[in-house]
Amino acid sequence: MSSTDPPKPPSTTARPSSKRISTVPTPPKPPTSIHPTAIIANHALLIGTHLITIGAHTVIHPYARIISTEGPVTIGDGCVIWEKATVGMMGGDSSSDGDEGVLETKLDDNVVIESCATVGMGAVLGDGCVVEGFGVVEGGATLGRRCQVQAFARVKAKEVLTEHTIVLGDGRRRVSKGCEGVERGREVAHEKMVRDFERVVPSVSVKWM
Amino acid sequence: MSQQFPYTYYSCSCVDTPTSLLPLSRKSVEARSSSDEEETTFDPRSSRANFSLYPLEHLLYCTECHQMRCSRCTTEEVLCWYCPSCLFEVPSSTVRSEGNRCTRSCYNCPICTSFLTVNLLDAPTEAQRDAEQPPGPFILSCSYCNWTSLDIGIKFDKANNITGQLQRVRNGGIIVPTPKERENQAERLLRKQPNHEEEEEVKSPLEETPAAQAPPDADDFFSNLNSFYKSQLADTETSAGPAEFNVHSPSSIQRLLNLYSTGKKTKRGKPKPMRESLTTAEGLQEYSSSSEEELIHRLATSGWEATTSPSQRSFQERHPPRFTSDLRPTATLLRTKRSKRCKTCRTLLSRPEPKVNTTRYKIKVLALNNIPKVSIRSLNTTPQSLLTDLVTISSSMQQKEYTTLHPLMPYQFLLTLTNPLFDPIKVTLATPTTTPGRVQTRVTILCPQFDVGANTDVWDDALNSTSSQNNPKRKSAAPGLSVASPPDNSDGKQAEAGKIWDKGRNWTSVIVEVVPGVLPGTPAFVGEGGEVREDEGVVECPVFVKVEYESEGLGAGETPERVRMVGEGKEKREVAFWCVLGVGKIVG
Amino acid sequence: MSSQTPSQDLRKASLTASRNARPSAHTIQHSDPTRSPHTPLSRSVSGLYGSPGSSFRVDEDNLLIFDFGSRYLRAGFAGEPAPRCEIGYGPDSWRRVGDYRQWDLGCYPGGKGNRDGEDWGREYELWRLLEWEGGEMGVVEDRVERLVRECEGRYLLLDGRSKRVTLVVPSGLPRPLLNVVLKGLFEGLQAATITLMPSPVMACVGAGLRSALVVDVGWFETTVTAICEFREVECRRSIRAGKLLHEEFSNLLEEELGKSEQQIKHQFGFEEVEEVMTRVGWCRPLNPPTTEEEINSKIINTTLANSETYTTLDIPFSRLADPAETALLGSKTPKVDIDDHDLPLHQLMYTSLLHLPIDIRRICMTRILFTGGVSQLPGLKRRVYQELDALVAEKGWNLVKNYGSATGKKRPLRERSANLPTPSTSPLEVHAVKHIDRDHSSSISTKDTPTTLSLPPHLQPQESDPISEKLSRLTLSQSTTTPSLTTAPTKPQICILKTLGPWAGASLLSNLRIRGASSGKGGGVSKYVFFCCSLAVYPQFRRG
Amino acid sequence: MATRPTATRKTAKGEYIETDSGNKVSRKANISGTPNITLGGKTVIMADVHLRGDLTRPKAATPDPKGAKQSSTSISIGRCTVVSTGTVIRPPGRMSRGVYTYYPMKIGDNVFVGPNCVIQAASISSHVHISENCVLQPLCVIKENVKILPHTVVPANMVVPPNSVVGGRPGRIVGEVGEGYGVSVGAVAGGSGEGWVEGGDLRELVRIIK
Repeated sequence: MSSTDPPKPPSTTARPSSKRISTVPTPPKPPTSIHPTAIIANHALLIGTHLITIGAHTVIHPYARIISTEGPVTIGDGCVIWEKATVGMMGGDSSSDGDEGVLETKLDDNVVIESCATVGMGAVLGDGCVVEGFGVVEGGATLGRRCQVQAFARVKAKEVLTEHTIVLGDGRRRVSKGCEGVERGREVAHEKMVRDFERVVPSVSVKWM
Repeated sequence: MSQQFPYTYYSCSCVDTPTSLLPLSRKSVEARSSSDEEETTFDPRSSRANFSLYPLEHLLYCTECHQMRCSRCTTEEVLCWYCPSCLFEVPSSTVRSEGNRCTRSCYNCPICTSFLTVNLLDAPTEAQRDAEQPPGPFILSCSYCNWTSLDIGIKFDKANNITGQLQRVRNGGIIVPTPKERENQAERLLRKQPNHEEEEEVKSPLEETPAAQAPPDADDFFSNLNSFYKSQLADTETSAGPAEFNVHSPSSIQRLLNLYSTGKKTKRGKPKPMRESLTTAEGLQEYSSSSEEELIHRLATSGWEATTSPSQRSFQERHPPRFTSDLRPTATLLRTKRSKRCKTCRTLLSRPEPKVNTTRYKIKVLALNNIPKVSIRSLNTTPQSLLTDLVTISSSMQQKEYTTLHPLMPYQFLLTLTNPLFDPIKVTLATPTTTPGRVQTRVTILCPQFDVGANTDVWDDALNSTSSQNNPKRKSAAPGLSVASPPDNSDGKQAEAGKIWDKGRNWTSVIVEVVPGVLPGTPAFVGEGGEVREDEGVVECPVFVKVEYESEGLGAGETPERVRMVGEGKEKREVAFWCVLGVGKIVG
Repeated sequence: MSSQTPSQDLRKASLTASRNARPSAHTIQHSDPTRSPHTPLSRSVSGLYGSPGSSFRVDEDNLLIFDFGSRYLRAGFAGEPAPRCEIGYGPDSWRRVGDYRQWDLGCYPGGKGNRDGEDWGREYELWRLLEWEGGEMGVVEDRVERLVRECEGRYLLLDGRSKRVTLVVPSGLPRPLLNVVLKGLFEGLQAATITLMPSPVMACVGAGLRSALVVDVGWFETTVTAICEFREVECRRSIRAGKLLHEEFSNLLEEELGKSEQQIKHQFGFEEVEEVMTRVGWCRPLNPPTTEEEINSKIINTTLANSETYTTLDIPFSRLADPAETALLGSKTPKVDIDDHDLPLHQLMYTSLLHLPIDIRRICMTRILFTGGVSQLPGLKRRVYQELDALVAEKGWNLVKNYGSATGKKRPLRERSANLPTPSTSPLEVHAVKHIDRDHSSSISTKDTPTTLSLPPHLQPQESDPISEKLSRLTLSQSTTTPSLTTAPTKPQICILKTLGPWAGASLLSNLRIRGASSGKGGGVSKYVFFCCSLAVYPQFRRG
Repeated sequence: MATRPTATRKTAKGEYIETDSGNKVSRKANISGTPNITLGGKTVIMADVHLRGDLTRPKAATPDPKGAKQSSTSISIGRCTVVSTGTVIRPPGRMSRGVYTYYPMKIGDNVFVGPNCVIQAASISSHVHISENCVLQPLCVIKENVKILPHTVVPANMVVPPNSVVGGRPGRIVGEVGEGYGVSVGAVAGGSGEGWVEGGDLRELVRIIK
């Protein structure tokens, strides 16, 4: 179809895989430090060898995948990682891995990774970033605070976006002036949503500790 | 991929009836190959073909002319106007004056064209939240690209009637007079000085009007000019002020004649010609290089990001701006529901119900129900494989039997004609041995002549559709499910010339053999987004379909029994059309 | 009489066109003679879009204005300041119904393009001039038909009332093309009448003038038309226009891409080039002051937006002014290489002014109008103005370019030539020269001053223009508003005025019901009303 | 009548579990909050489809009558609707009156949802065809007879009127479906193997899914 298709997590391409993941988590548990208030839903998947840090009130939804095989993954407070999203996706761009040995994938506070979005390993997302569905942040990219990667948009490896940058679907960038009123409203909504997950999403975080 | 293979396009018959004012050149004659002269083949690549080819569901059928009708050979009448986003119906009286746009709070983002929502500027406090009418200020904001009306310095005090409020403010929050006020003001100015001797008066009213604060824009000049011309027409009127100026007095018409017919008359034989406009109040604007200088300066300092893209400019309502700070939110364009008539005989072909929310039609005569449906698919696809193509994403694997045709290798496709009519039809297919164009694909229809059974009436279908799989009739009812599946292919069923492949109650399928031609040049240029080249990789076979059947004058809608009973008094009908089968893409 | 030929020709066309017009049109036709002079008194509402005109538009008809450019179609209602839609002829207008490929991923705007190829930007043009000989007429026909339908269905949303169309056409539009357009309007829109208006004259009206020198910097060519009393006196063309500029810009981008350290493989599409051109293209003044140095040093980083290859390209701002230099002003090409068909804008204007009769020249000098998309290029007007000034200062209005060996006897020659009937030197340009001396002493060579002094007194303007006299007399009183016209009638000066453009001009006119002026012409269902454009339209009917 | 995929009689070991009302739910579908999901019957939920029925509006929400009635259901899907593989269907949420609320999503009859879509629409009416890889952002509303082209992003809060074709990123109305949209020839399976057409009656499609 086209090269802009985000690399799909195997669970979407091959049917059985997701089943297997859900029942027998064969891959070894990675070392984790998970905040007690964090929610890791059932069927959420953490794999890799490096440390995975998950902050307070962060929610990992079912079938979301956090991969730390090539480097540690740090997720701040109040982040939301929706189903079928992938954080710490390997490969993607050759330049992103190899040259400097261990690169850390870092999500700051209140980052939202929507369904089917992918964050490459070694990417750094600032406070309040949003990656919409099928959005791709390739490895090693750096996003300032409140950046937004729209659906099907792609941030190339090693790219650096200043804060409030929005990557539109057609690839264009736009730096929004950022209206604090709207943003505050968004923050409030985000916070409420995160809190609300305690009601609806049962956590199995103990399983990973 | 632009289209899903395989696809069928129908060439509307309206290309056969040239209504052109000018003699057609050879080339276009080639393109508009008519159904009567079979020797000229339809060329799907010809530049005109794109304008006469339609998917079947876009075609209507005129039961009077017994022709399919496309959007070109139908006339449309608007039944109702409505806003696509708030789905409000707009009365026809106000449609035009409101600029064919929604006057409620439906606005689109000037940056990304997505839908704008009205938000509170500040997040509401606990107290405000429960209040029914939260206090402003409000802004328009785009959820997709985060554009807000603050970017152009506009806030609203009320959450409703955004249009009214927008009308009053220019970007940056400058209050401007409405066009009406502008007009009145301009007229007042001109009325002040019927003959233009004392000009100093003109300035004074300009000051007091709010427009003075804002630099006049094109609209101001237009209205000034307009009222100037009006006043001129009035002045030519003997001793009639602009107040009681009437166009339909013969003398004024006479004057107009003198003014705008050949200049000789203008020179003599009337008091004075309409003079030129002199002042800004009369719409005269002279160029000042300073404006351009500061424009260039702004361009250099603010840079690329501050300028508008062509698409953004074209999306604006009027006066496309150069800088993003001058963009305006765009009111949503209205849409219409239209009824369609045959252009030649004025028969009503489709008439939707005028209500916005219903999708029902009062009248709808589809080509779908009156001409046989021509469908093609690769012989080695089964419904299951079609299904997996449909419902699973493995983009590389998807539709591989269509998208990876190798040059000079024979492929077999199953061409099926389904008969929507209630009379059996006799079909004759014709196709050029090689497709026109640079890529010469050989096409052979193994059985070009065959019959297709009549469509039975609704009750049979109902029975069929509810019947379970092991119903013996199913084999014929839905061949795709059983017949063409690999087991049947394997049990020695070979495609042979002159024989149909399979037939059911109202459908017959034959084999089409396609030998894709060789692509010119390097294989590289197939995938390369260019339209022409892309289409060159696509194999499209033009097929001429001639359908003959006997039916009553009443046309379709007769059960077969009836037709048989009547026996005589049946009339012979013939429908013929070109269609284009997109069977796949050649790989270099 | 010349104006007969077009009307008859068109009537023939109209009859053929009207054959398949709907019956209701006939009824309109019958009621027409009675209706056209007088008007019912119902006033249509004037709302947000109702401009002042809408209170004047009192009949029940849809008064539509169509302006077919070679790149854009402008359409809207009479009496409105701007067209309702300005549709560009992108590749989308070539597609089949139900072909939505442009909306899928991996389809980039104008992604195709071998720029050296003949078809560079082919699909963005409605027609190639002189193409109507090449037999591609059918395609143009189809596209026009589709365009009209699209703009009616998306923007105009017309109701059942009868439609009267005013069609703004360039004077030189070949007749086959005109026929196609008329057919498209008659059949696609079921128009009752179509009025033809020549675009330069409309530009004049749009500026509130009766005479002007209209410079239309379009896509294919730049036309300079001298209008006097709403009639085209003279028209000259040059291929230095948008297309050339576009090519220059694509060359520029290619070079810059090659320079950029980041090695990007990128094929510039037509739309990308166009975007750069329209966004950041500009034109530098004749002799740039030092203040602009800091501007020139600025870097503009343009975005090559493809969802596949998103890259930014850094171009110094000064570079972005070069294409205009080469394409429009021809400052890079030596004078000897400049041919008659590719005169730089200022020279084109100069020559057409030069060849005008004195009186008309004098009128036109003070009323220069710029229209056409490329004239929006920032700084172009200023530059052309300066160049023209310089030219006049240097050459004066002498038809003789070079006296060759007779240079020594230049003055006597001049004086003698002044006595000749042919307009060689007149006080006009002399005073113009003086005037220029006043403010542009930098750009003027002083060798002309003696000639100005030695002007024989008997060379006073034979015929003085009442209008310019009147208007200058009037404007003397309020010199603040229009300083350009404050010069006494004997001292005209090159002066650029703004116009609202041909479309708005036509909108003004037909809104004021001047459309009905000579509705006697042309029979049949459809009438063509010529608005004093006999001269304008006449040539195109000689062809084909 | 709405039945829940849990109340199923085990058929022969196939990929799909067929309910009494003819719903076919893949064993490999990932469904959470099953009690809050209703399927209209003859509806197909394919493998690897994510139904987030667990995202319900808070019980403590302001007890307006409609809310009280609806509050148990979070996703309701009509008859003969096909949800293809890898699609995520999640009720949209937003702030209302200071509480973060999930709005129950309603999907009509004969809706085809292509593979790998992310659906957060407020409501999707009947006879809608959603092609592959579409993103329907929160609280958009899709009316009848709409076709959504592949890789379309329908922006939040957008209302798509009936009979329109939507495409682009962000999505906009790019055309109208033909009058014949959703009309299948002679109402019986033609030779092409699918007796169904886009936006039409999906019974044929549902039948051949096994």
